[in-house]
Amino acid sequence: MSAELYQQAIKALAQAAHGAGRLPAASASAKLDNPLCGDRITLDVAVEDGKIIAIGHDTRGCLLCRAAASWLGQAAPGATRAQMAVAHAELLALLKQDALDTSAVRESLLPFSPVREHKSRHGCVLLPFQALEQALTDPQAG
Amino acid sequence: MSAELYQQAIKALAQAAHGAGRLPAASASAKLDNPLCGDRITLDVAVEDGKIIAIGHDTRGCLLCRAAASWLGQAAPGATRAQMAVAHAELLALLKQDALDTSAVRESLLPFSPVREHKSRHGCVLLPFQALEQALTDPQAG
Amino acid sequence: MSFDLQATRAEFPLLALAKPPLHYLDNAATSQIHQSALQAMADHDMFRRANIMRGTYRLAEAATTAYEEARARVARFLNAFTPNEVVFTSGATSALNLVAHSFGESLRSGDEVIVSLAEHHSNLVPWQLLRQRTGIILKFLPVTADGRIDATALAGLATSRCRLIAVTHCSNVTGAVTDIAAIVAAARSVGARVLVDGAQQVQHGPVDVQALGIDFYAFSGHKCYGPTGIGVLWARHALLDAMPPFLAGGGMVGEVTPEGSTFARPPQRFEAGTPPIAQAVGLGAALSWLTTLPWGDIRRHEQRLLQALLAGLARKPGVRILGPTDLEARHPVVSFDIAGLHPHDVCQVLDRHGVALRGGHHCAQPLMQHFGLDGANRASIALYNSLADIEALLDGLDDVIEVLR
Amino acid sequence: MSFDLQATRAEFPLLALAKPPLHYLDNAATSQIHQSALQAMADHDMFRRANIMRGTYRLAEAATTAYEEARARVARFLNAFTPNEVVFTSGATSALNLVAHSFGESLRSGDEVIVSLAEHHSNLVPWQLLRQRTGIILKFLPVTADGRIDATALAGLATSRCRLIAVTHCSNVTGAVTDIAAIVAAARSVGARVLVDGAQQVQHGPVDVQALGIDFYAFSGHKCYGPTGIGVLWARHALLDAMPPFLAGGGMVGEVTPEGSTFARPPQRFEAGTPPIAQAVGLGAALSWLTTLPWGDIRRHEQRLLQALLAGLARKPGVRILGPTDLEARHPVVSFDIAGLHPHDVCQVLDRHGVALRGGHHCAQPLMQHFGLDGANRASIALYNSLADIEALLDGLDDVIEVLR
Ligand SMILES: Cc1ncc(COP(=O)(O)O)c(C=O)c1O
Ligand SMILES: Cc1ncc(COP(=O)(O)O)c(C=O)c1O
Repeated sequence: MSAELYQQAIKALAQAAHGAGRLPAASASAKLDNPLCGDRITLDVAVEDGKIIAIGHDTRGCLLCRAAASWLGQAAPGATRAQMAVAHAELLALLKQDALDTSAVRESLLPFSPVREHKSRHGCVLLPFQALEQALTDPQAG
Repeated sequence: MSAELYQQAIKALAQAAHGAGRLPAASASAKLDNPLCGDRITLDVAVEDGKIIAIGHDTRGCLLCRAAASWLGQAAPGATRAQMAVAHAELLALLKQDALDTSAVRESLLPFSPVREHKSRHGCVLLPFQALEQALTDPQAG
Repeated sequence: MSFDLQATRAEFPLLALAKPPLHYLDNAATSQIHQSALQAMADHDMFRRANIMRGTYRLAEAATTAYEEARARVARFLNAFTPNEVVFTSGATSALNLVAHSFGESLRSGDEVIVSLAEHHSNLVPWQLLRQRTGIILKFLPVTADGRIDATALAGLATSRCRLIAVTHCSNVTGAVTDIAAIVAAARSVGARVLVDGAQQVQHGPVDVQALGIDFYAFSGHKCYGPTGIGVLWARHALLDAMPPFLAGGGMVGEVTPEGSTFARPPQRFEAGTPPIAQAVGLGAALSWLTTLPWGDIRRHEQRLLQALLAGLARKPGVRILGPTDLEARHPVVSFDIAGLHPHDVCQVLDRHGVALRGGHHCAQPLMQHFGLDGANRASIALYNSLADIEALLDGLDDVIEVLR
Repeated sequence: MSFDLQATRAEFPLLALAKPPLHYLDNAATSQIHQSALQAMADHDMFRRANIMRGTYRLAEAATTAYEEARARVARFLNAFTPNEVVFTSGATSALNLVAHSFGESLRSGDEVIVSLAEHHSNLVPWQLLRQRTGIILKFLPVTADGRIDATALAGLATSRCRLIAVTHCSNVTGAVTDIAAIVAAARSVGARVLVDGAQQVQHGPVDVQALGIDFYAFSGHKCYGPTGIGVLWARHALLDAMPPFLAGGGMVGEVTPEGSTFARPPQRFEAGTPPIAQAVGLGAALSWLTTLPWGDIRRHEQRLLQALLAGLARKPGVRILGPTDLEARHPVVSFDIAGLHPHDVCQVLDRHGVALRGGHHCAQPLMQHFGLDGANRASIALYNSLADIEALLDGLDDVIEVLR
């Protein structure tokens, strides 16, 4: 079970660290931490005409958290807010739905599915998505 | 067991209420309550040449507490401090010694011996004795 | 499902094991514990014991899940909006102190808090201490001759400076149930919050905090067939979220540096340190059991016993019942005085008959003063009591009078 | 009597029942519960459950006696002057908050409290909140490079305005045992009081508060083989007697009127409301059991495991041990970092090997900052651990490095 948790796809995502580093020209930022485990992310986003054009993040967290941030760094640029909200919903479904149903979840998120079984780690994966959502809806000064 | 607790001698003592009522010419007073059960006593004592010449008390308490106050009302006048300290020690021995040994306890206190078995009531019987001790050693303004 | 008294009694180990049989009528002080709570605690300690929240190994996850499931069970019992409104405390008293400190910190000198004259000391003395700390004005809602909280008096009492009205849901002396709707209406008209002390209510069935329309609710596990060492503060989440922390320590912080700390959101903000984990799990089990019971039947059963008790007491010479003598808006808690007999002596003699009754001021001295007494005898009935318990008490009282007079 | 590891393990239901076997090395977070505590609590709830202090019936007397006997057992475990110095709380955190509020109330703006940089948040954040309330000056006792509290620094730190020095007895991160004698000497020279947080000490044997010469001692039941939901504050009686109440409610008052209240003497003054009765009884049983153990043998056993752990870790690539790496003045708590691997990932993979380890900041963020880390892995050993547990951890770490790199 845990072996799958740290499957190659996740390790590669974390390693790649897409979007790592702060964004100098951010239109919005959010800083979020998980007080229960100490993971912390500062996420910047640049939005133009309702579209995310760039994303940057400074992530201090576990492999799962870094993989999730990296996923965003790859997927968010070019996407609309609505599209990212849907991605967040897919991830939530993947982790929290009573029964695992991957039919509605995009393939690139599936490597996160073993996290389902580890409730204490859900927060790690969700934190970057929550930070993006907060930056888009309730931005703080970067 | 409880039947003995309320034997005739105790009921008679409480009924008699020796020394009931405040003492106008008190040389010392003490007010004590048992916060655990709400019993309250205000005890006045008049001392001359190291001898208790009179005692008065206002006792709001259970039958056992009133019997003990009444016992003091009867026994204290004419006694010295030391004599009353000994009586207090006898009562403590009667209630708290590991094994019941009445050989060192004056007969008039023996009706209190069934209280031994009822820890929650020890305070009721001891309260008047503690008030007398306090009045004699650490008197408050009456 | 209908209520099976004998089967239910058998689910309470102490009642089932007591020899000679015990007529336990001190349920307002503490109820006996239901086997589901005992079992849940033992199971937790034997199979899932670990500290919660921060562990990633399976045992710690299982412990965290059990603790949060207990929170969800409390939320269901209270019909809370969300489990995040449920703060575990060590008891009703600590829940009430939490509000007096955390909510109390927002009050200023001259602000008013109203409590009733029928409050348990646990919902009175914390406000007196707050008065000392901050200079609030503490006002007292009077009670009627039979000890009911007189909500109509709020009209003249609550001003625009009133910030909180804190009343008991059910009196631990008289069993009278407070007219919460009237309190809430008066509070809303001046913009005050409403705190309800549910310590004596929860053993008589699930509560609906949303329907009550209140802001804070507090109770203890040990009075509703659950363990000692656990209690609950429920509050609207927005209120909790605006409140500063009270106790501080592990588990309730965000970032900590020597210079200062940030705090977690509720409920964690108010659960400093390792919480009573096994006890929360035990309470969750007791409340889940309570939630499934046929409360219509149980209320009828409790009322039948209450009626027998009130009628029997009324026939005894020198007995004065404190509080309402009818069956309206009340629970089966009955305090009474026997002319000339001190409650401790009365209860002592009743013990010989296997009847467990409490005598004293019941931590409600202002209400006792209202009745002109230092203390009283109190019989308090739980769902597992039977007519035999009532009869043993009434028979015992005849002996009491004989022995003590 | 000599120490029989297998027999002792069998007295811990969770260890005995776990399938597959559990290598439980998170004892600094919570220890497993000894069967004597479980049994004592179940017995209490099944045979002696009643509220304490005010009941005159036999069941209530038995409950009160059991509760006070538990207090006496704690007093013996701590070598207190009298049981009246023992206050039951809901845990170490609430004990520490009690001092910060009640003793803290006597402090004035400009008075100093000194804590160390190695404190658990529970002995830090309450003082930060006191600083907010009253304007005390909070000073920090530095730690040496390997994380030991540097008592020598007190010479330059403690002034005549210093009122309290509050330090941990044993670090929950490094296992380092504080030189309490040096702290006490420095405190006495400026007239300050000494509070010792014993949360990580008590699982390693009885404590002698008289020999330590301190003023306050705090610990939790769940870390010394007892139940959750219970803790202890010990303090010199004269100090307690001079302190105002903290939590208010039933059981801690004398006379209560609407105008104001008087308070009972310690320990009752600090035990508002119904205390964790069954949990106190459970703690008493656990401490009585601890008191009888052959501590010389157990210390040798713990040191043997510690030595094996330290040596094994030192051989792993990229592993950095935080805190002392020798066996002097320390308990078997070892935190370590593995270069490039996050503790949560490490502990997650170890769980597959049946090894329960904790990763994170361990509620000691300032100490983590000192080490330049956000978090670390921590292995903490209790008397029931075996060499097999240490080997499982060391083997597991090889897999960790393989899986995560
Ligand atoms: C009405 C009421 N409020 C509060 C309390 C305090 O509950 P606890 O002692 O469990 O904290 C009680 C219990 O005696 C009570 O009856
Ligand atoms: C050194 C130290 N102090 C205090 C505490 C707080 O103990 P509790 O969470 O049981 O209140 C802990 C436990 O984590 C600790 O390790």
